[in-house]
Amino acid sequence: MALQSLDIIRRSATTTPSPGQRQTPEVAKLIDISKCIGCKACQVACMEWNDTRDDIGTNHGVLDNPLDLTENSWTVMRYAEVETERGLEWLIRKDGCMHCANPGCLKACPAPGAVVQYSNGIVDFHEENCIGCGYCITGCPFNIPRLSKKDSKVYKCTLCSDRVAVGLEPACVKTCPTGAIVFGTKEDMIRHAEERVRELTERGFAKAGIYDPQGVGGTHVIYVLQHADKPEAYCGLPRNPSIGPMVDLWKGAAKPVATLGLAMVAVGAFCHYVTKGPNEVSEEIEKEFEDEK
Amino acid sequence: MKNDPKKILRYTPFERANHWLSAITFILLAISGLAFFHPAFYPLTQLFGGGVWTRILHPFIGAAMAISFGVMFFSYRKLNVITPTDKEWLKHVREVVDGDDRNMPEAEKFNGGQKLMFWLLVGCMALLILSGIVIWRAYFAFLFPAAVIRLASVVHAVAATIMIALIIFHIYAAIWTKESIDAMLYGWVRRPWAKQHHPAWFRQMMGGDK
Amino acid sequence: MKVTRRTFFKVCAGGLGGSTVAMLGFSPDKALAEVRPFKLARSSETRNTCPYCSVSCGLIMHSLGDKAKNAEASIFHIEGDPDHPVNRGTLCPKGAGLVDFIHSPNRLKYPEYRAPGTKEWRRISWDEAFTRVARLMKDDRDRNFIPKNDAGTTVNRWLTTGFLAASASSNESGYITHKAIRSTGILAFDNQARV
Amino acid sequence: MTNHWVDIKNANVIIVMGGNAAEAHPCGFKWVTEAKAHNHAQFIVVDPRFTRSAAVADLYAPLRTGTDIAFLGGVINYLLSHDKIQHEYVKAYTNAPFIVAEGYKFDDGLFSGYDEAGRKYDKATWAYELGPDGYARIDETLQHPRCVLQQLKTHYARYTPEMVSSICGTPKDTFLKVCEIVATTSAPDHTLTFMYALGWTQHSVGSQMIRTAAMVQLLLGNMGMAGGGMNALRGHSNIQGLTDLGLLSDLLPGYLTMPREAETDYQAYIDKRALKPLRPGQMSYWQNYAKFHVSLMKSWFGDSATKENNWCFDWLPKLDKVYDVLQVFELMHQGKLNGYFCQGFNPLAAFPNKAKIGVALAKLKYLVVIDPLATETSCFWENHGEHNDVNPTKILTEVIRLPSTCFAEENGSLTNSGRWLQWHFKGAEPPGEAKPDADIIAGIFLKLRELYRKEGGVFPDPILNLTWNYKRPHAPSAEELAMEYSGKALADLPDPKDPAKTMLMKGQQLDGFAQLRDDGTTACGCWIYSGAWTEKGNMMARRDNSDPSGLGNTINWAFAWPANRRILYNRASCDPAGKPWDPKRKLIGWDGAKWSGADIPDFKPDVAPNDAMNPFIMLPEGVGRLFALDKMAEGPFPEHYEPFETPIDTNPLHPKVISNPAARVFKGDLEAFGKGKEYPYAATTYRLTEHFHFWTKHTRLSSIMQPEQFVEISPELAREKGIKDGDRVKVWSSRGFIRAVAMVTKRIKPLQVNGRTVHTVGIPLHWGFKGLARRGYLANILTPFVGDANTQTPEFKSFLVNIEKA
Repeated sequence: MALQSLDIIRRSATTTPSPGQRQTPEVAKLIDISKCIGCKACQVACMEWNDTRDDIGTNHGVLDNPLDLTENSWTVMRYAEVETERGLEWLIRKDGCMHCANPGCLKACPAPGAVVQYSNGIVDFHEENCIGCGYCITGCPFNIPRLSKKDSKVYKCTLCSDRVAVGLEPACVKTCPTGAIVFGTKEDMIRHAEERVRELTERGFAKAGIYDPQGVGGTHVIYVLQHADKPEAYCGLPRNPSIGPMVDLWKGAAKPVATLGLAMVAVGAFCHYVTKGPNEVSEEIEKEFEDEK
Repeated sequence: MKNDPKKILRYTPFERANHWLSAITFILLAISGLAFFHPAFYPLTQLFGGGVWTRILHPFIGAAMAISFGVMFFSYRKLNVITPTDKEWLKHVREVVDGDDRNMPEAEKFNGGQKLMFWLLVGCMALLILSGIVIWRAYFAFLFPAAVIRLASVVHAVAATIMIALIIFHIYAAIWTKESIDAMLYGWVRRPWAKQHHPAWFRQMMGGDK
Repeated sequence: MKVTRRTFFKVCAGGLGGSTVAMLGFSPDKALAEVRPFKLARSSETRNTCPYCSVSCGLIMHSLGDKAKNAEASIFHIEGDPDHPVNRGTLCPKGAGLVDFIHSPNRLKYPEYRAPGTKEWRRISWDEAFTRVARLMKDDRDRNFIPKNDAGTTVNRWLTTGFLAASASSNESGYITHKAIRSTGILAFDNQARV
Repeated sequence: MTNHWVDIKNANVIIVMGGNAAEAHPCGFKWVTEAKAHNHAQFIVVDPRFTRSAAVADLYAPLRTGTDIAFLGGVINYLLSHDKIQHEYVKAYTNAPFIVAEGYKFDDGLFSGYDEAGRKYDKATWAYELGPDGYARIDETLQHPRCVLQQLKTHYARYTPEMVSSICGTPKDTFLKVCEIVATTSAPDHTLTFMYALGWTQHSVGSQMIRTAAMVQLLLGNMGMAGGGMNALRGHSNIQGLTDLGLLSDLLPGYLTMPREAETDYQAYIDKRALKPLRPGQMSYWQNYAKFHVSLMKSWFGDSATKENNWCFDWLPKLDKVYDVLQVFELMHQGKLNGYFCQGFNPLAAFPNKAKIGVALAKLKYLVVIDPLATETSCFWENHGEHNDVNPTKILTEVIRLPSTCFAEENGSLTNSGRWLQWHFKGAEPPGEAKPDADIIAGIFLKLRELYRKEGGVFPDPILNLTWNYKRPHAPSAEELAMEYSGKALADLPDPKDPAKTMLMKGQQLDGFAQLRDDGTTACGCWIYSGAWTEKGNMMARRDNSDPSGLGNTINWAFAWPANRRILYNRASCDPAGKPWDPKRKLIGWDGAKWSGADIPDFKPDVAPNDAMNPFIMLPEGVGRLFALDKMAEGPFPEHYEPFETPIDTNPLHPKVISNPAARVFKGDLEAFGKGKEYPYAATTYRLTEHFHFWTKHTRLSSIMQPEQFVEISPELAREKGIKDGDRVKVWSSRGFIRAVAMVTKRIKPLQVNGRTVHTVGIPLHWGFKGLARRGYLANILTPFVGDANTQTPEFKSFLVNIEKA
């Protein structure tokens, strides 16, 4: 068994612990929106590396293309023209899987091993185990996984787990012309991000900050935002993302409670039968009709 | 199969066939649904040819059950109107559970418990159909926002759990009440059975106030 | 057939048993997931330069086969050369998609000929192509070459044929093009410097 | 680029103007983000559109397309009137103290010597006043009323902030903010760099726009400095190389120039170019012209080139005029051309006024297209409905299409914008029967030579005697060709310091152009590339990226021309005494015996500081020219002229002279220029980062990223015209129309110009009737057939259109 399988710390729909003895450094991809020129090199590099090709679409009156994430576009640039106190600002966000520490997709997935989390923090889909139910889409607070029309399996950014496993950075990180995307240990990335926030503050972005939402336990894709007080301005980046009460209930408490409940109904019935015996036609009535014979 | 001329017809062949269609589809749905619901049940997907087939089949089986259950609903909905007698019956349900039905109000074709069960199942079924459509990824889920899908997922799980519990109860009641299963299997019941469990109906079938 | 209560129970028990067995793990389980194999593990690497803009980013091209005699190389992946001082491994959206340029369905594969007034291309051989082009050139040059202008000054120019040179081809191609074209006396000679 | 890509990181202020580096050169643009992050650089973008570059700028200043001279002239005025110039530099290293000849004047939009009928100038008065010694006269006090600095002050005094704002539409306070930031770099240890591209070149006054910025740089003392310079971001990967190699009507390799037909005498041809110094002690490097020229002719014609036949001077065709592409297509349109070759070029899409280009091509007898891709030009005769509505049966052009290899399938070198020649290697076989360009040229040439040999013909000498001693004549290798242009000794060369010793033996590769001779003992195909392949091997393939100075010069990486020099004019990075203006960014220094340092000195290595020799060694006066003498077509100082199609139909500076008076306009094209009344909107064409010209629409990945043609308009114009985001619109000029999707964006702002509102329509140009992306209209359907007066680069950036919902 390849070593990486030992790095799996969490596995969807699995009740027993995953092998977790081997520890690898926790990694993170940092997207510094203040350096991003929206060139889409990351989109191309992603498709090129992963050997996917989206459809050649149409123009919708915006630069965004493909317009949304798809099973073939695991990352897309989203462009927002926002008027701020500094005048017009063009906030361009690279959207894609955030690799949550507490991933909603993994929680929601009913297929054992279709969603896994490695000890380095990467949340990966294993399509051979995927059954195509789309529960991960329901579970994701960032609306990331996409169901393929071709094979009915879900796809999303793998943070190039295959590259990271051999010591390379993800394809989007490597290609990024301006260094808006950088990669390293999460610790280093937080430090790098803090430096960037300091520099942005000096340049007059008083509310610059890091986006590493704690509602999902932190993420392994983090943003530096010029306006961290307004994440929604970045094409609807959620302010406080979390798995949410519904998914928590559905994939949390409901499971044991319901299972137990059903077991109790069954057991209760069994006990009733044992204690009370069958409900048969009374002798009295039987006799009544015997007379008729 | 009417092997005894004195027996009473409780369920027509069509009713029986439809009931068992519902029953079978329900069992398949429960097994496959549970497989998605809790990892402990996931191996049940093997009965359907694996996870992917289970995922594909479940909603279609659901659609089949919805039709069959719908037929039942329309056939039985009038018979299941809850009357004051039924309410009285339900007030005394503890005695029934204890195995003492001597002081119970007279049950019609369906007793108060069965009628309550009927409406609970109808409610669950309605919720399951509606929420099932919302979360049917292949055809409909893309029409709904994530929040609705999340709610529907919970509704589906809760309604399914309740329904499974009700059906366990229903099956148990059938096992516990001897000869009930025969009624649904063969359609005919013995007169003593009818008089014992559904006196009002029995009288009606006998053509008067016997 | 009369199904007794007993047989009914048997069927139920059988079903339950079967599913229990499945649940106990007799069903074929999947191997524990692991990452996708690294696709460049043994590819052949060739150093190149991006042909698009004048940043001239360093590239590493990965091709099939290990350059053995019996293998035909085909480039399947291109990424930036991390040692290159300018691009340091990065590539822009055009450069990152170069592999699709190499394999574009619109790449020309054979010399083609379109006769005057016709609607289609006809495949021809290189020899036919060179012969025809040289013939057209010579006929035009011989007819229209200007050895002396009206004032009697030697000008040795050929104005009725022109040449537009590539600007993404190598210096070596450019050099030999210049050398060959000037020797014919062509003056209508230009490249993409302006546009 | 006078500097190079990595050097941008050393700048304190970066201005992207007349270009959109983030979008067009993203990987080079990384050095802007590096300068911001690690050098606290201020980054300014001046552009009609809020571009992807502007998205990361500290300051964005909008301006109307085609008004850059007004803007930069205003900057010059600001610097002079606020005394924000680098005084010592201006005095020592520019021609500011030089006295301009009497008779030079500028009046109401015209310089002295204008010939209205010929649309050109007699430039006799655009000169220095010469002393009796033949040297130019200077006034060290800079007070002489005719000295360049005083003339400069007078000329640009008209460019007040109010005037700038009125012409350009730039808000006055934004303009002044730009000036303030620019002015900070007049400090000797602060530099500004300009990054520009086709946004400056593609105007009828494009060259002068660039000159204006260069003058700003001279005034600020930023030329020759690390983190300074004038940085032209070239287009194609090897357009720098092709330009260096002189593949232009009037050039020979290495910026040698073709003889005009009036130049019948070889020696006169040489003397005119071997410029004598205009000030005492100057190097005036072009004095070596004959060495470069003779070595070139030896390289091309070998033993046939002899002193006796003036090194085959007569074999070079003589120009009666410049045959730039506009001229050639004009002639083609008149039916005066029979044959045309397009090698890796798509003129149907790339030259202005597609309709005219298409008609011109149809008048050819034969067209040969050499390309890796199925271009529109090769298919100009195909009917593609609304996108190319022609009748093939009526087009009698014979078309031969020859498949060439692409970069991945050949060895060779490309010269980047920073003048680096970098070698690349073949990684795979070409598809089908495609051949490298060199093989195709060889195939055609050898067949032509064979015909001349067999049949004889008109003036076959240069064809028959062209050197062609390649090991495989039908497939000359890139290595052989590189060695040829780098140059070799044709005889044993004695060492100039000690003639008893041999510097190079016959047949050895030259070390550099310093070894070239005018006696026929050296051959070199491109003197500025000399040293690219020496006896040590292929210098272009060097891979040592070490950077000991930290300035990013990596002088052991590949080869940079000239002489592996990374920053041109680097002598100017030191003061006259030889001390670097900024010790932290020391490029070179005088060590007591010679110049040396982190770069190859752009100077005579053994001339001491404080000697008379000045840093701009290619020029006869040795200093940078604020006053351009007779080198520019439309005047020695840049003046704002409106685009030929101007939305305001006037020139606020001089209403009588609206557009470039010296630009060449063909009959028929002048009449076709649109007027503001019919075509009220300023339009500009440009590239997007997702695509490369008309090339990447054949590439699936690029086509996915930006699949369909669109035009950009402001919400205000959209409202006026009832256009919604995503609607289809029709855009038309006096030459034709296109249909595209409307992108309504706040990034294009209406501007207040000369008391009225001017709207801009932005037209990206990447689509056509061939390729994988959605079919579209070639954007050059709209553009005017007129070019810059000096370079004839078409005015793609400023013209007029109208727009409506389709």
